[in-house]
Formats: sequence, C-alpha cells, structure tokens
Amino acid sequence: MKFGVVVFPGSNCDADCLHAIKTVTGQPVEYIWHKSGSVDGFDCIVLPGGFSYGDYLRCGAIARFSPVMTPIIKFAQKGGLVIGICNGFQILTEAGLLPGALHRNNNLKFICKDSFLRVENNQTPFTCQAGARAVIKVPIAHGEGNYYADQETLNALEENGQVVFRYCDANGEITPAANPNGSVNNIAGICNKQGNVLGMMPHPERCAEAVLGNTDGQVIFKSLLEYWQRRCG
Amino acid sequence: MEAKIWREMGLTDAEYEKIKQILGREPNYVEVGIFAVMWSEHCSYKTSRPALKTLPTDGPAILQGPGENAGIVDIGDGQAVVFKIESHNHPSAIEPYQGAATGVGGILRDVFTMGARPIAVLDSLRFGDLRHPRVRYLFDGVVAGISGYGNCIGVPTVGGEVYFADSYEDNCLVNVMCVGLIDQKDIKKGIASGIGNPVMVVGAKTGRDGIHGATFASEELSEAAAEKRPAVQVGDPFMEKLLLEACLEVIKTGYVVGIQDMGAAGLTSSSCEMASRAGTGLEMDLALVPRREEGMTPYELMLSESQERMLLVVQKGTEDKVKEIFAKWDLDAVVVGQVTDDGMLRLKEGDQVVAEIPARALTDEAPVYHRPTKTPAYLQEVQNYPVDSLNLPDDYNEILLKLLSSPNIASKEYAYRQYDYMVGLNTVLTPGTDAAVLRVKGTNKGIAMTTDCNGRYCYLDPKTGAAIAVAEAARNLVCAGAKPLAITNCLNFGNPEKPEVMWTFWRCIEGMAEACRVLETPVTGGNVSFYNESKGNAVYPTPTIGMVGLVEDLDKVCTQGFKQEGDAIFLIGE
Amino acid sequence: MFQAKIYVTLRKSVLDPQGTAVRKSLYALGWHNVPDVRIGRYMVVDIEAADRSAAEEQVKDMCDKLLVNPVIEDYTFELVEV
Amino acid sequence: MFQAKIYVTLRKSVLDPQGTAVRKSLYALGWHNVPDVRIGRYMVVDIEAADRSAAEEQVKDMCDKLLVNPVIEDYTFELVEV
Ligand SMILES: Nc1ncnc2c1ncn2[C@@H]1O[C@H](COP(=O)(O)OP(=O)(O)O)[C@@H](O)[C@H]1O
Repeated sequence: MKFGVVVFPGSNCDADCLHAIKTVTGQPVEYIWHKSGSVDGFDCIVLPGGFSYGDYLRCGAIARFSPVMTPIIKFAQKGGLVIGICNGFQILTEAGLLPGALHRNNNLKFICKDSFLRVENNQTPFTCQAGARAVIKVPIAHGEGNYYADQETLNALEENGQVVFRYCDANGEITPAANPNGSVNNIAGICNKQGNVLGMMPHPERCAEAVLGNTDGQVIFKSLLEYWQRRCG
Repeated sequence: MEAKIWREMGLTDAEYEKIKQILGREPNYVEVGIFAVMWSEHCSYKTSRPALKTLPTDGPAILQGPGENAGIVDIGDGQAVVFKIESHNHPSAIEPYQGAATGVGGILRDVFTMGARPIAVLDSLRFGDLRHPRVRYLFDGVVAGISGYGNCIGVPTVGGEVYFADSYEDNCLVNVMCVGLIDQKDIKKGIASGIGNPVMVVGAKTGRDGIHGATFASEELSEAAAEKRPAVQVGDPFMEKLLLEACLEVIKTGYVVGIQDMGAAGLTSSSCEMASRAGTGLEMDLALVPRREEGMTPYELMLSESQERMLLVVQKGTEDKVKEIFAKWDLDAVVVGQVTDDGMLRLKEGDQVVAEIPARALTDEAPVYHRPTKTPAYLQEVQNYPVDSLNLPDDYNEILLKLLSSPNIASKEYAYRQYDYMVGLNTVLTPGTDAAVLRVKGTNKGIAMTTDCNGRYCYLDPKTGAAIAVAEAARNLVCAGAKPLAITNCLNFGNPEKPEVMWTFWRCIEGMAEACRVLETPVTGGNVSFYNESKGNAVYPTPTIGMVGLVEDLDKVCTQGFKQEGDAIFLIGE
Repeated sequence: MFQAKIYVTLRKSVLDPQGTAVRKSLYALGWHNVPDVRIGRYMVVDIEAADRSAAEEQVKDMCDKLLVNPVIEDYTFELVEV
Repeated sequence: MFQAKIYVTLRKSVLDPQGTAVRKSLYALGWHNVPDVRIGRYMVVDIEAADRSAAEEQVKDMCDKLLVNPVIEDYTFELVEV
C-alpha cells in the first residue's frame, strides 16, 4: 500500500505524517508536491496539518486551488482513500469533498492539548481496527477547529453515520465540557457519504509512538492498512 | 553636515569625529545613517563588550562560541545543537502581538541561517501587575504573537517562564530562544568569502519598516511623512516558513559560501558583518534590491528592518541554480552585488556610488565604552532588611493557598496551551515539568532545554542572583535527566549610562561567569538589551539564561511530580 | 480601474464568538448600550476592467470562488471607479 | 438605535501578507487584472444612543479605545439609524 503526503506551502505536519505512517505501517510513503498534476500510483492520500498559505483569508481556502487538488478530487470521487488532518480537514471542506466548515474556536485562542475522542463509526476504512465506541486520546492543536454545518447537513451526517469521531471525556461521555472548541454535536471528525474521505481536527500522527507517551493514534493508520489488505488480499 | 543630523541618529560628536577620521572626509547622509545603526548599542555592544569578554566561552563540547548568528555544541554522532536567545522587548511594548511574533521570526532565522533545522522555541516573559488592563493586553498579545508565529511556522514552543512584577509594568520583557539540530558537516557561517562571488538578497521584499524612529525629523526624510514609515514590523510567518525550507534546501546543495539573516539594521548589518568576518569587501547595487514600495532611497533600503529576508553569498556560477530553488518555494532571489578584495562596503545606485565605508570600521572598530559604575543606594537598604523581625503567620495553610494563587507561582498553562508544543514529533517532555526534552530521531538521545531567571533575586543581589539563574537552569536540566552543556543569555537591564545600572550589569556578569565555570556550561552567545525602564526606573536586572543539555538515554528521562503511593520522598542538598 | 469594497459577514445562523467577545469587552469598559456586535472581513480589491458591469461580474465571481465561504459567510460589495 | 459599520484597514505602508497571498491566489486562478488586494476587518456595532452625534462620539471612542489598533490600523465608519 503506497501512501502520499501532500506538501502545500505552509504545511508543517507533512514530515510528521510521513514519519508516523512509515513507523506504524511499514508501508512506502512519499511526499506529493502541491504543484504536482497527478496522484497516480498512490493508494491513500494524506492532507497534513499546518498553515497552508499561512491560513490567510480562511484556513484551507487558498490551498484548495493548488494544482494537486484537481487529481485528488478525482481520486476521491472514484473512491480513493483520502485523509485530511487538521489543516487537511479544513482544505477538504473548502474543496467541497466534505460538508460544513471549520471556523474559529469559541474561546478565540489556539488550543494545544490532549483530547478524548469516541469512535462513533468503526466501519470506515480509517477506524475498522477500533472497537465499537472506543475512546482514544489524541491531541488537538488548532485555532480554527470549530466545526459548523447547517441543521439539514447535520441531520444527514448523523443519519448516514458520517460522524466518525466526537470529543468526549475520559469515560466516553459526550459533554459540553469535553468539547474544546465549540464544534456542533462535539464533532471532531467526519467522512463523506461513501466513507472513503475522512477529515479530523485531532492529530493521530502525534500519538503513534511509545517514546512520545501515547500510541492511541496508531489505530487509524493500522485500520487503513488492514482495510487495504482485506480489499486487495 | 549639521550636528543635528548625526545627533538625532544617536551618534555623539566624538563618534562623528571618529567617522571623519576613518573615512578621511566628511561622510554623506547614507554613510552617517549606516554608522549610526552599526555603532548603536544594539548592534555594536559598545557598552557591554568589556563585561561580556569576561565570560567563559570555551569547552570541549563547544563548536561555535559567541560571534556568529548562534552558538553550536557537539552532541556526538556528528550532530550538533545550534541555539540562541534574543529579546524583543521594546517592539512588544508598543505592539505586543507583532513585537513578539517578529521576535520569534528573528531568532528562528538566526538558527536556520547556520544550516540547522529549528526544533524548538522557548520564551521568557516579564510583565507588570496583571490587575492592570494594559498589562493584560500586553500579556495576551505577546502570548498570542508567539503562538501565532511559532505555530504557523511549525516549530514547537516547548517551554519558558513568565513572571509578573511592577518593575516591568511599562517595559515588558519578551525573550525568545530557539534550538536547532544540525549535522556538523552542514554548518554554515555568515561570511562573505571568495572574491567575485555573487551576493544575493532572498525572501521578502524590502519595505519602509522599522527605519530608525529618531531620524524622522531630519531633512532628507522630511518629505516622507512619518506615517509612511511604520515603526512596527509586521511578521509574515508563512513567508518565513518558505524561507526556512528554501534556505535549508539550498544550503544542502553546497552552493552557499556564507549566509546571514537581516535582523536589526537589515541589509547594513548583514553585509558589513559578513564582509568583516571574511576580511573582504562587498559591492552592492541598491537599485537591484526588490522592494515593496516605490521611491525608496538608499538610506531607506539600507536601514529597513523588513522581516523574513536573508543575505547569501554563493559560489560564482551557481546563481541560477540557487534562484531555481527559491523559485520552487515562490520566493525572490536576486543578485545585488559581489564580494571584493578591498575590504570596502561599497553601495551603488546604478553607476553612482552612494556610500563607501571600510567594512571593519562598522564592526570590529566600533567604539567601546567603559562606563562608570556605582553601587546602587537601594542595595544596602534591601540587604540589611531585618528579615528576622517579620511576624510569623498563624495559619500556614492560608499562606500556602495565597502563595499558590500568585500568578508567579500558579500554573502557566494559560500560555503554553496556546503554543503548539508537539509539532515535529520530538517533544518527549512537554511544558509543565522542569525542562523540555526533545528526542533526536534515529537515536536514543535527547536534548533538554530550559530558560530561567529570577529578576527579583538579581535585584536583591545581582551577583548571586545571576549565579542562581545559571544554577537553576542546570538543576532543571538535571532533574529531567540531562547533562547541562552550555548556555546562551539575554541580558535585560536599564539605562547603562546610569552608573548604578552599569554596576548591577557587571555584578550579574560576574555571577554568571562564575556559575558557568563551576558548572562547566560555557556561554555560546546571547543578546544584550539595555534601556529597559519603566516610569524612569530600571526593570529588575534580568539576565535570562537559556541552557541546553544532553540526555544520553531517553529511557531515563524524568518528570516532576509524585508517581506512586508508598514511594519514599527524599530531600537532598543543604 | 475599479475598486471593489467587499464586506463579508458570518451568516446569521453561525455563532460569532469574536463579536460576542468584543461586545463583552465593550460592556466591561462601560458601554452597556451595545446589544450586538458582529465581526467580519473587509477587503479592498483593485481591478482593471473594461467597464463597470465587467468589473462587477468578475468581483462576484471572485467572491463565489475564493473570497467567501458560502457555508458560513455572506457578502456584499460596492464598486467605485478610481 | 443606531448601527455603526466600521471599516478597519492596515495602515498604508504596513505589510499585508494576507492581502498579498490573496492577490497571488487570484492571479493563479486567472485574474491577472488585480494589482492590489488589502484585507481588513469589518465590524457592525449596534448602539443605543439619544441621537446621532452621541452615537458618533461613542463609536469613535470605542474604536480608539478597543476596536482598532492605532499602531498599525486606520478606520472609518458609517452610522445609520435603524
Ligand atoms: N511562557 C511560557 N511559555 C511556555 N511554557 C511555559 C511558559 N511559562 C512557563 N512554562 C512552562 O510551565 C512549566 C512551569 O513553569 P515555571 O512555573 O516557570 O516552573 P519552575 O518554576 O518549576 O521552573 C514549565 O514546563 C515551563 O516550561
């Protein structure tokens, strides 16, 4: 299985994603430059965190028009696996691959801390190795992770099981206090209707090695590999 | 030239005479401006140099001591740590967000200009009493600025300190330290060697940012209204991120002979320092410098402090390849001149020479002052304070709670929560413990780092206070499981023309030197910030220490806090 | 040459934490007579165009494509010849 | 009740990285006829005041005290009765 990590100007978790994927899955992984016109040969595309184009105008708004996004949108529409983390999630919403929008945290500040996530749907390619309603600890680091969608969109997301992760407390309870940024319905990550595109604000690549004190994020990369091997094996 | 002009630029009459002697003629306006910034306290260290010379700077691990953009220590396996601390006090007191943000930008450039990838930032902050709205505004703005710049560029801010005391009320202190990692073979220096090698300006376009405020009133500038020259620079962390990646990429190619960031005094300091270190000259055509605004004069181009720019000397014939790499990152890279053999900094506008100064006259030959010192009167009073006469409290619980609620002792989570301290996947010990520890990928080693200083101790006893700052930093590293290696320092003091301030400065240096000798942590560089005064009084003498150490075995790092019921508790030391 | 002044605001249904924070600060400073504050973006875009209607069309297009996110934002703009 | 529309822009020679990024992005999208973009803030403040001149004075005061950072920003505002 070959992973590609897109490098936009201003991406800063690109190297982290590459490192984590290599360490956890042992699979080949390469950078994809934002000016690249093709994503041929890749089985999973990662849009990493960071501040693409400085987050100027709106997070992800300018990156969405990078040349590489044209083949990525095609790839996604054909069922290719795409995961956007933090800024990558913002880019996916701006590009219309995922519904809704991410705006400023309701405390108006950048927040860097561990958060607990409840896996709301473990039937996706990104979570198939997680237990039902599993609780994982994954750090967030963002200033604009406040997920918004109008009521109609929300209803559809909930009905279709597109809400993949929700902020919860250590016991898996979905409470307002566990919501770090004001996201509607405590949403931390969603997928598209087909289930092949995931966007999440927390950073699984930051908790995928024992030396960093937490390995809960591994499950996402392991799930992808497992899903891929099942489908292709 | 009228005396008014050089005086307004901050030169004394004697300094002006010295300039005339050096040049053997009257300087022109641009030249006076260049001398004025290079001989300013900020660039020349003219007051602090004699004291700084007494600091220990050598040791087995030191690869680069003071004098370059940053210091370097050996951590084995052909790797090294590059680090430096710098102040951005005055800009932050005017515009806290941008002042702090550009402070981060500047110190990052000092580290990646050596070829190192920055892996961590630490901050050391001082404000007045938080009950004042203005102080809260400064504190909020500074933290947001560090967060805004550091997070965006993707270098984790992994530690620091904050203290609040009245003496910092109008004059907050914002010291930022950056730590980078490098393979020793990639180390680059700020030298302009190789006669005929091209000189390139890279990064952001030059604007009228931060040109010395004192020169507003002088004649040549009168047509350009003050509003055209913002005294505050706005940082562009996105540009810096591109610059960082492009510079590291270009340094790897081997085309780069020398590289230096344009910090204070921009093009002026970078060009004459690079030439002077190499014993060469530089000739530049200012008409070629990319600019943000039309009609900029040579004076403005030379003194602009626009952020996110670098000066490069590359091997002749590699210009196009260098340009290609910068173009890949959507950045300008423009040849503006070349290295010469005559030791002169020669500036032209097209064919016309607009300034011609021996490069060394601006750096090594800058004036040095041995300013008078005098024991401050307050010292005797505070040192003789009859501590024994204090009443003992009745309720220690109440006192403890009171202490814990002091902003100086309370958790600093408010600040570090806003910093991305994890990006980079190296942070093994995160904020909230004695020192930060970052792993070195591919090894089982770690680098520990901390910033420390108790200004109040330094106020009460400057020599012991400074020694305590070094010792505290060392203890913090040791507690994390590291062996202290070396320090960088940021010396924040009041007006050095006041003998009392100068006296505390000297004593602090003495204490620091002694502690560094004893602990075998030499000084690899630092920064001096004078004229920090609040309501006419100096801030507490605040010699901030930034220290790095080596963790040989990451499995042995240690965090503070009791771990398990039943564990024995020891108190060690005297 | 035309100059477009574009005003972008958060849609009514979207919470505006920044506006709320500013309203509270104003209150704390003694302005108890400010029931609502909304905060948006103000963009000034210079544009070379043959005539007003061409400029108008292009500005609209820029807003729809890049400058505004219709999921959370509304916009209006004015055009002046300069 | 009055409504103040406040337009805050960066002062002329202050670097506007955001505006520059947007201009470059518009260029990449094919708008080669946009020589300049400046980005600022737009605030809508509702205010109860006895009359227009009282409202005006208060809005000015708010801007100077809180809403605008005079070191790097300029502002103008309009007032309408609502
Ligand atoms: N301004 C700051 N920026 C980042 N981290 C900070 C800052 N201030 C304090 N910290 C972190 O908070 C923790 C406690 O700091 P401090 O109260 O200064 O501890 P100590 O007095 O034990 O050295 C440390 O991990 C320190 O790095």
